[in-house]
Amino acid sequence: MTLCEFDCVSKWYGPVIGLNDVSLSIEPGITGLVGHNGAGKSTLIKLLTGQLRPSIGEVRIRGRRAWSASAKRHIGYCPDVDAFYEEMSGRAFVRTMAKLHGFSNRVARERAEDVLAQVGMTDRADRPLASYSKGMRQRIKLAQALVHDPDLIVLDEPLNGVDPIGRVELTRLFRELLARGKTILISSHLLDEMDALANRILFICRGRILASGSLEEIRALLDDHPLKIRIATSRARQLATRLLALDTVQGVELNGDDELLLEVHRAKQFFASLADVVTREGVDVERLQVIDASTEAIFDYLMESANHPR
Amino acid sequence: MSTTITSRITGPLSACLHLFGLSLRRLFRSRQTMICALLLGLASIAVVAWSMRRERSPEEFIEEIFLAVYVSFLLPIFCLSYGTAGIASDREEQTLVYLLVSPLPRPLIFLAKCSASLLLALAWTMAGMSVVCWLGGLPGMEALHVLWPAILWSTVTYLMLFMLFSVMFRRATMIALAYALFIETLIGNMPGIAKRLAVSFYTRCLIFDAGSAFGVSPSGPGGAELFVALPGPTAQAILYLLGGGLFLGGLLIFSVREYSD
Amino acid sequence: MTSLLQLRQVTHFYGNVCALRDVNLEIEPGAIGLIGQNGAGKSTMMQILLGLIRPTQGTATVLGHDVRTAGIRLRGRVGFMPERDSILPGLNGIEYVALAGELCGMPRRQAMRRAHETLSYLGMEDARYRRLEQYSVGMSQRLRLAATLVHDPDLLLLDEPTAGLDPEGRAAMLALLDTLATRPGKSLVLSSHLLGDIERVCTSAIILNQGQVVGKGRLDELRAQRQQCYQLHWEGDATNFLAALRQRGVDVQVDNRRDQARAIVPDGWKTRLFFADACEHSVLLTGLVPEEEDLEAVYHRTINSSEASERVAPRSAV
Amino acid sequence: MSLEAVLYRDWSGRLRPSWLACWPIARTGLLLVLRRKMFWLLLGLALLNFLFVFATIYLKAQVASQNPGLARFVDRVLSNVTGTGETYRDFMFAQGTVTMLLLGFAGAILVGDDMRQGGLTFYLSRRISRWHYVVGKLLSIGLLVSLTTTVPALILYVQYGLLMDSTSYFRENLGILRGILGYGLILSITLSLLLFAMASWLQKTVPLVMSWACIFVMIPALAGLLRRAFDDRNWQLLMLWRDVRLLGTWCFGGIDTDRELQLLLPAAVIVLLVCLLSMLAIVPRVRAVRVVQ
Repeated sequence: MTLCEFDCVSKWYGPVIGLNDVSLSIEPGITGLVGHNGAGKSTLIKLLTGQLRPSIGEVRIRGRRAWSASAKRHIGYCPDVDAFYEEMSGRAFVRTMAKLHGFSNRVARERAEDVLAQVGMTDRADRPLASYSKGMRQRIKLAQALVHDPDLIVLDEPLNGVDPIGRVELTRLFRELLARGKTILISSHLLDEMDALANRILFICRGRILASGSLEEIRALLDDHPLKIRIATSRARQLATRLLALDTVQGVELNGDDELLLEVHRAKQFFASLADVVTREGVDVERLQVIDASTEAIFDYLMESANHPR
Repeated sequence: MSTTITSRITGPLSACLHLFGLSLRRLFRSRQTMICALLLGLASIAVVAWSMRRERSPEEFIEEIFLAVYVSFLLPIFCLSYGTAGIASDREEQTLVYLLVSPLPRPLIFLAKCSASLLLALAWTMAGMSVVCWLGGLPGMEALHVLWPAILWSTVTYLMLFMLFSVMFRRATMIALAYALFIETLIGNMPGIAKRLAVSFYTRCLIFDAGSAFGVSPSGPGGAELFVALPGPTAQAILYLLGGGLFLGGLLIFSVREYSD
Repeated sequence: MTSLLQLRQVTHFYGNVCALRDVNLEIEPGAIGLIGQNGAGKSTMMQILLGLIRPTQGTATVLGHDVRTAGIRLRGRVGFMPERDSILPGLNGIEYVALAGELCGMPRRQAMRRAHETLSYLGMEDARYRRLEQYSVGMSQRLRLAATLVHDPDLLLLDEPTAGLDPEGRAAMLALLDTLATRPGKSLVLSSHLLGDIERVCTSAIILNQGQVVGKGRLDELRAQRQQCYQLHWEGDATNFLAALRQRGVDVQVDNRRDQARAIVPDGWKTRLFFADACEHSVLLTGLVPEEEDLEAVYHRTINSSEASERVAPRSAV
Repeated sequence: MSLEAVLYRDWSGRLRPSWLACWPIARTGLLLVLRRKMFWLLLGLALLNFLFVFATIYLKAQVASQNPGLARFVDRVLSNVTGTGETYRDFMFAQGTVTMLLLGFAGAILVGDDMRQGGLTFYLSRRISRWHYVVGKLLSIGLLVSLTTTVPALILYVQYGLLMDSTSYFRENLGILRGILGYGLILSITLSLLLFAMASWLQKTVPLVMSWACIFVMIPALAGLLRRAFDDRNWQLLMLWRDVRLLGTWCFGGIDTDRELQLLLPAAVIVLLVCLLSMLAIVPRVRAVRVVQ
C-alpha cells in the first residue's frame, strides 16, 4: 500500500486558494518540498498531517484519510513554529509527547531516551526548554516527531534560523534516519538548501506542483534558465566590453563605476569563459556572485518553457 | 522494529488520561489560579467583616453575600479562568498543533481538556462556596446545605459555555470577560423573559427555589413580578439541557474545526 | 561651526555597573561609525548623545548644546533611529512619520507635507497608506529611518539599522545611508557590530570596548589592519586547485559541502590568481565573495596594537 | 527644468514648544482606539442611553406644546428627565458601566502596548520629555471618558434649552453647564490617572480587565455588603464611582442633605488619594523605561 498519496486535492480558505488540484505520492527517501512563502507548502503539509481537510479530493496515508486519527500514527510531524510547553525540560517534553501517543509510562521513558539519543540530546535534555538555543529546540522538536517511530517524517522548515554548524549536524541526522528506512518530507523556501539533502524535489508554486523529480532533473531543467550575476571590479568598463563579446552573455548593466550586473545563460560555459577573460586581461575581480533566482522567477521561467516548448 | 514499537502502544485511553493529567497540571500552575485565590481572599475578608456583626438569618446571608458577591462575580470568574484557557491558551501559545497531529481522536482531546477544566473549576467554585459559607457562620452553613446543587450545575453550564468560546474564538478570554461582566448583567436585569438568555438567571431561580424555606425571594422594586422566576425543577432541567447542549456543541465544533493558524 | 560633539571625561554608572569610563572625544561633523559588541557602551553613548541620560561625571556637548541642560532642545536637532520595535501597530506609514514630525515640534501641516516628501525620498511611496503591521522587516526599517529624517535633523543617530535584514535589504539600506551621509552640513553616527556597514557609509570610526574608547581614527587606517578573506564557490573536482592555492600561501578552509571554501589571502593578493589557478586545474569558479571579517578579531587586534600608542599619546582627536 | 525634487531637501521651519506635542499624542491614542471595531460596539452601547434620554426630552417638549394634560402624565412617568442638574448627573452616572468597559479594553492599546512593544522608544526619542508623553496619554484617556459622558450630556443640555420657548433655560441654568463640565473633568482626571497607572503595570488586556473589573464590580459589591452588614453608609465610600458622583453633585450645586454633606469631604479625600497613588505608581514606571536597549 502506498505510504501517502494526494488524489486531486484542492484546498481553499474562503476565496483564497491554498492548493490547486494536486496529485502526488511521496516515495521512499528524502523529498524536498520547495516553494517560496505563500506558495502552498504549509497548506500541503497541514493537509498531510491532518490539520486541514481538503476542499476537493482526498489525502490518504496507508489508505486511510489523513484527517482520521488512525492515519496520524504513521506520521511524525516537526512543526515550523517554535512553540513548546516552555516550563518543561526537553526530556519531560519528549516523554509527554510519547505518552500522548499512547505509550505507557515505562515504554514512554524508554522511547524518550531512545529518540533523545538519536538526536544527540541525551546529556542536555534536563535543562528547561526556555534556555535552549534554536538548534537545540529544533532537535527536541525532531525528537518528539520520532517518538512513535513513524514511517513518514514531515519536517516544516527545519533549517530555518539554525546556524551553519547546526545545519550540518541536522543534515547528518536526516541522512541517518533515511538509512533506517524512513521516508522524509522536508520543506524549504530555498532550492539551494535541498542540494545536499533531497533525493527528490517537489517544486511548488502558486498552489500547484510545478515540477517534481530528482535534483539532477530539476537542475537540468533549470540549466538554461538565465542567471543574474554580480561582478565587482575596479575596471568594470573594460571587463564589460570583453564580456559583451561572449555569446553566453545576454546583457550587461554597469552599476556605478565598479559593479556589473550580467544576465547570462549556459552558466557553465560562461564561468569557463569568464575565468579565461579575467586571466588574460589581468583584471582583479573583487566579487563574483550569482544572485539567487527566487522561486517566483523560476516559476515564471518554467511556465514560459512549458507554454513554449523548444 | 517498527512493528514492535507500534505494538507497544496501549491505545487512546491511556493517552487521553495522560492528556487529562497534563492539562490539569498546566492549568493549575497557571496565572489564573493566582487570580482566583486573590479574588477569593478579597471576598473572604468582606464576609468575615459581615459575619462579625449581630446574628443574621440565612435569608440575609443569601441575599447580601451569596447573590451579590458570589453568584454575580466569583462564580463566572472561576469558570472563565479555567474554561477559556482550555483550548484558547494552547492556541495562543501555538502548542495546539502537537495535540492536533497526535493520533488521539479529536473528540477525545476535547473530552480530556474539558474534564480537566471542569474539575478545576468545580474545585474552585465548590471550595469557594464552602469558604464563603463557612465564614458566614451558622446562617452560611445552613444556606450551604441547600445551595450547593444550584452552584454545581451552574458551574457545569458556565464551563461548557466558556469551553465553547475557547473552541471558537482565539481571543476567548476577552470575549468571555465581556460576556460575564457585561452581557450577563445587562440581560439578567432586563424586564420580561429576556433574562432567560442569561445563565445566571437559572442559577438564581434555583437559589430562590432552594432558599424558599428561608424566605429568600427576588428583592428590589418590583421584586418577584419583575423577575418572573421559573420553578426550580424546570430551571434545573434547562441547566442540564443547556450544559449538555453546549458540551456537545463544543465537542462537535472542535471535532470538525480546522485550526490553520 | 565648531565640533559636532565633545565629550570630556565622561563616565556613566548604572548602579554599580560602569557603562562608560573616562571617555574623551572631540569629533568634527561627518559620518562616524560607532563599533562595539553588545555591552560595550554603545547604547549608553547613544543615550548621552540624545540627551536622554545625564552622564554621572564629565561634560558632553552635542551640536553646541550641553546634554545636561538642553536635552529636549537637542533632540530637535538630532534624529534617532532605534534598533527595533518602536512601531505603533494600527497606524499607517504616513501617519507614523507625520506623528514623529509633530513630536519634534513641527506644525501639523508641515509635518504631513514633510512626511510625504521623506517617504517618497526613501522610495516608499507605494507603502505610504499601508498599516504598519503589514510591513516587512526591511520596510519597517526604512520607515523608522523616515521618521528619523522627517524634521531634517543635523545629526542622525542610527542604532543597528541593518539588523535583521537579508543581504539584499541590507545592501539597499546601506546605499540609502550612503547617500544620506553625503548631505552637506549634516552628520551621522552609525552604531553597528558589522564593520562592513560602517565601512560602506562612514569616514571615521570609534571603537568601544567595555565602556572605553579603544580605537578611533579614519577608516582607511582601521582597514589596513584587516585580513582579506574570500568565500569561494566552484564546480568540479577542486583537489588540485586548492593545493595550488595553498602553495601560493592562501589559507583555505573547506566546508562540508565540498564545493565551497573560505580563503584567507596573504597581503598584496591579486584575485586574478584564483581564476588563473581555476582555469589551469579545470575547475569552474562560480562564486567569489569577499567576506567581512568578524569585528571582534579586528578590534582585538586594534586593542593590542593601539595599547602601546594609546599610552604614549592618548586621546587625540579623530 | 529642475530635478531637485528627488534629492534630499532641507527643512528649516520654526519648531513649536514641546508641550504642544501632547495633542498629537492624545489624538493618535484616540485614533488607535477608534480603529478597532470592538470599541464602536461599546460606543454604540453608550449611545443607546443617550438616544433614550434624547428622545424623552424631545417627546416631552412635543407633548407639552400639544396636550398639557398628557404632558403631566408623561412628566410623572418619565420623572427622571426634568432638565434639572440631577438629570444630567444621573445620565453621566449611568454611562459608568459602558465607560468602564471601554476603558478596561482600551487601556492595553493606549498604554500597555507602548510599554510592552517598544512604542515608548518611538515617543521618547523625539523632542519631548517623558512627562509630555504621560500628559498626552492622560489627555487621550480623558477625551475617551468625555466622549461617553461629558459630550453627550452637553448635547442633551443644549437640546433641552433649544426645545424651550425662550432662552431663559440657558440663562437660568448656567450652574448646570458648570456642573456638567466639573463632573466630567473630575471623572476624566481620576479615571485617566487610574487607568494609566494600572495599564503601565499590567500591560496586557486580560489581567488589566480583570483588575479593572475587581475595582469597579467586586469592590462595589463588597462595599454594599459591608454597608448592610455594619449599617454604616460610610462603607459606600469604597465605591470610587459613587465618590466621584458625590463630587459631581457638588459641582452641580445639588448637595442638599446633611448625609451627603458629611460624606463629601471623605469622598474628595479618597478621590484625591486615588489620583495621588496613581501618580506615584506612574512615576517609577515611566522613569524605568530605557530608550536604547
